[in-house]
Amino acid sequence: MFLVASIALFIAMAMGIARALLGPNVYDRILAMNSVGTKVVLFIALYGFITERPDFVDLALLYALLNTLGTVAVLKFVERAFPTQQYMDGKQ
Amino acid sequence: MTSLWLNAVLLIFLFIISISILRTRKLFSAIMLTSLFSLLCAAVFVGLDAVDVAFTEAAVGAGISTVLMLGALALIGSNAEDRSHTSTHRKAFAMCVSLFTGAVLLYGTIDMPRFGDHRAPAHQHVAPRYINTSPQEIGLPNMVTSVLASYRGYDTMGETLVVFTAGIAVFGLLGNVLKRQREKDVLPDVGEHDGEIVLGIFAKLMVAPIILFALYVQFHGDFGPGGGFQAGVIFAAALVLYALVFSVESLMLAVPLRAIRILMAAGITLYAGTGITTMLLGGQFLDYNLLAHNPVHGQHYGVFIVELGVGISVGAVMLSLFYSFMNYRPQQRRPGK
Amino acid sequence: MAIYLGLALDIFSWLLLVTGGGFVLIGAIGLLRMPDFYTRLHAASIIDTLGAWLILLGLILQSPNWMTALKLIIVVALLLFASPTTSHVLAKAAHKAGLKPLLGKDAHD
Amino acid sequence: MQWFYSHFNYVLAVLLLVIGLYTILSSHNLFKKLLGLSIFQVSISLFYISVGKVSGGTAPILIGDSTQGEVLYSNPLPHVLILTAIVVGVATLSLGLALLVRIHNAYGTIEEDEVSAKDRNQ
Amino acid sequence: MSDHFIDPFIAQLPALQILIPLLAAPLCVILHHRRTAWVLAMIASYCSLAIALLLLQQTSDGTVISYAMGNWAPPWGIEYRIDILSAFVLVIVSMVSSITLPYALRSLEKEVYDNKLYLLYAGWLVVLTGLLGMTITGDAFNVFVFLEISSLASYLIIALNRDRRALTAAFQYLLLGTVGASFILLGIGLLYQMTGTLNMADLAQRLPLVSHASGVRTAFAFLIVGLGIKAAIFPMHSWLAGAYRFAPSAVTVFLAGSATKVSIYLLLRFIYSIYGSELAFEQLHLSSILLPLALLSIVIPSMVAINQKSFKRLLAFSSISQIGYMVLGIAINNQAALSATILHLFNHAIIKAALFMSMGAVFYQISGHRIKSLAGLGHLMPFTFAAFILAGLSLIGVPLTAGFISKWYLVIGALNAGWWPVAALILFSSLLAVAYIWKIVEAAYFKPPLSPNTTGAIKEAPLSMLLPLYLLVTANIYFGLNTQWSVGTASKAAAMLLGGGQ
Repeated sequence: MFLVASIALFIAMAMGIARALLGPNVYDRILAMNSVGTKVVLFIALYGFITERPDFVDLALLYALLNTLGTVAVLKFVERAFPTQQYMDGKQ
Repeated sequence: MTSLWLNAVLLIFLFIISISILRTRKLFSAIMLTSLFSLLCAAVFVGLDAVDVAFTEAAVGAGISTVLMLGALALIGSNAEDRSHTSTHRKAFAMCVSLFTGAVLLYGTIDMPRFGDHRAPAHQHVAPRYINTSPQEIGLPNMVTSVLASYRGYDTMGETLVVFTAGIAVFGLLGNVLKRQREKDVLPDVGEHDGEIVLGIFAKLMVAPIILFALYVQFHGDFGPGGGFQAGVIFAAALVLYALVFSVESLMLAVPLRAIRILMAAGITLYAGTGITTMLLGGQFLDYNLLAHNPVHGQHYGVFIVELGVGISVGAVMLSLFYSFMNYRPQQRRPGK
Repeated sequence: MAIYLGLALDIFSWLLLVTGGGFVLIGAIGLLRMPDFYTRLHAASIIDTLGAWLILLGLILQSPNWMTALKLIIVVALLLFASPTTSHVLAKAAHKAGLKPLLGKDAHD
Repeated sequence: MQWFYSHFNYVLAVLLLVIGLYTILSSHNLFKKLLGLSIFQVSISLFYISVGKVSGGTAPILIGDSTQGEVLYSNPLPHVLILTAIVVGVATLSLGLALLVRIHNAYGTIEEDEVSAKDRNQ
Repeated sequence: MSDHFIDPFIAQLPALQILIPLLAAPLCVILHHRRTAWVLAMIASYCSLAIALLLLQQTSDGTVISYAMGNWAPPWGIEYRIDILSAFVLVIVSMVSSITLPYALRSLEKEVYDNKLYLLYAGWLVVLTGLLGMTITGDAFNVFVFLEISSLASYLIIALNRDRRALTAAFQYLLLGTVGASFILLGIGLLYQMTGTLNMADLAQRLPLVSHASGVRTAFAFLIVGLGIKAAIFPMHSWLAGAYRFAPSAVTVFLAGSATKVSIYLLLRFIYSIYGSELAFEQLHLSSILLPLALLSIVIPSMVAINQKSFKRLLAFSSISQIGYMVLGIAINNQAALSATILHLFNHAIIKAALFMSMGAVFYQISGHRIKSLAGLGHLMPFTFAAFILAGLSLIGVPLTAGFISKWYLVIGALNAGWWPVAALILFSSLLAVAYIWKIVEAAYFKPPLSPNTTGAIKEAPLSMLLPLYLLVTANIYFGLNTQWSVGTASKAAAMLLGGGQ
């Protein structure tokens, strides 16, 4: 059952990565990155249960924290760096 | 078996992302992808039972490296692109060299024991002692911590020295932050900016729990995944979050650069000092057995102090890196040299 | 009695895991297929977060000890705070930078 | 084919190594070179960690107070080595970024060929 | 003092060798004062030199000192393993640092911003720690750690020069150096995979059992290439010219005298002590790879050196060609040639340090490194250029100088192996050395000064720079006349390596 959820997560991850690669603007990439990050958090929590070592949830906690921090850092950067209309970085 | 399949899928993700890092021109996007790359890489490490490594890779790759790369990108122009028009000549050369290297390495893996084989020589000779007797000898459940801080504690001292070197190097390269701070005597504008209320409250809420978590990682590293390095990074990350949302200056009031410089050196000194203490007690360098009457207790104390030293150094260096990148102001370009 | 309770707990948590996985999947499809950034943000933030909660809830019911359950609860709480904050800030940053949502006729293309 | 399945991790590590090395060698952009260097180093980490994996094993943290020999643990030594290597990697990256910023400040560009052109004209 | 005190102290010497410079570095940063930092660096460096000499004295009768870190017996813990070869290299490294530091005081004050000097000395100490650590250790992975320590710190001390080109030079060095170190890491990983150990002595015992495995061969290739990059062997040398040219003069002296030497030492270690000469030369045909590399390394950089416009770059290329001699000694692989390699580690350190020092003294006065601007300086800075000529003679290999001795052994080794064309090539390359040394001498003595009013201000270099320079020049002549110590040590070390002994 854990496995079913993991497979769902993996497919979701693949879609998130696709979005990160496609863009087309920086916000999409940030969103995709954040979303894949959440899925990695879930996967790690699940993986602990799959391998019967659920005490590694610490790791998921750390990921969740850093994922948030990373997103905030990126947003702060974007806010300062691309004030207007410069966010396009791919083919629309 | 299923975990191996999951692992293989993650590896293929990694491969795809690395190709697109190579092909992306916009540096900002490349950095995003690199961050994603480390995050997934950490997931791979979890799948390969390397929880401590995954911990570090997450803290380093998704945390500190991303912040530093963005900081550097902000200084060289956020819209910077990879404008290189590599000649086919050079591409061919690069392709030959890298493919040749890959081929040589692949040749080297031919005779390797199959992946995960427990009879592989790597698992037969030195490692069994770490697995079988370290819980008795060191008294810690986390074998990685035992090996890291005791059996190969000297390597870890080297690692701390590497971090320290990076700290002083960036300090030295990115200008004289210290002087400017004194000159400007800045008063921080701590008030929430327009519309930053949500983020501001979030940051204020989060900083203390993250620091708490850092302490947990520092002191629980003997039992679960974690340790000094990871704790130092997380500690720094909490403060970096605060500085990002509010201002670097307000953080610099709380943790001045002078303190950072001294802490950076203090951590490595604490590590080496532990070793010197054991030498003065008549033993070898870093022989923690002598720190208490009971050798196992001695090991406990030793690992504890040493990890603390690593934590202090790493936290201070990470903050100093952050300060250096945030405070660097390009100097006037002088003609010629 | 205890056996039945355990079984019920198991079934319930599996149910949570599967629905959670389903929601995550739907969110991801939305992230990939929606036409513009703001709609994608909807898909990714709201549905995803629900999916994440369900999965974590399912795991909490399966935890062998209190410590693990507590840590999982902290993760849930963290997501509770972090995910709306990031989506809010992301949307605001995009809006401030002048990224326009697709409206009217374009949206139906 | 059997070999490929049983060495899949190594093959992927080699592929990542090739991509990283290719990025370092082919790109003129110094930032891109650093990113290539990161990939290159990660591939080596992956290689080491794959060496340490024992199938059916679990993370090398003692489970409860179980007696020895019952549980199969993965090899902790490569993990320790790679912890050090990752730290070295981030130290190198930060130093490289600092140099990059200074180069940009001094030359106004981070394209290798433009930098050397400016040096030659000097 | 009683033995009660002395004996434990002697037993702790190996650890102190590393610890003193290691602890002095953070102390420099805490104290944050440039003169204090210099004093600390001096103290630490001379202490290391004293310890290294004591260790050499202990090992000169063939004893091997083993020091187990944390009292964990090898191969579980990390071990220091000091034999006559490593002690010799320890002496070389700490000696170069100790002689250069007094010279560095004035030179660096001119070339580096004042407020960065304390960081430079801290970096210098870290480089010293790293180089000593690589030499002293008996653990393969530990080599990588200390290699990275010394490399990171050397990127820093190179980039601290005011010249902006130092930045790009440091960046190139960083890229190549990291790739090289990563190759070494991969090689060590492959060795670990095949044997399950990281301890060098243990590896040496276990490798022959798996010598047929492809992983062992691949590991060898990666180790040789990685160390080749670090040692700047010919096709992998591109970082060296920039790094030596744009580093602050004193840093160039230090690095030229020590960093590449340690890489060559590691090459010797990995080839002879870990793989063993039988496996390396008979099964893996090392000679047929190293010989062409060495010959190209000797000839091509020498020719490139002749065409240089910058005297620092000229000397850098000369360094690459000298490294070729050391590799050639390994390729020939007999007692005389290997002694020549080990001897040349020492001799080249004192030769190149003296040459770079004299040119650094010139740079101190004229603030430029174009050969053209040397015109007429021979008369204005007579002592500096006299020293340059003497050291240059030693580089060429004129009899009665140190350089002659190593070349003599190398030629004997080549002839013993029956490779007389190689011997002829060594003689030919000496002519090339004459040509590029002459280029500087000609500019300094035979050209009129560029313009009288600019040269009027140029004086002889300060005494604190001349004294270390003359110390090295004297050493060049002394070790050309009295070869008992240097040749004795080198040939003992060579015999030990060829004997397959650890």
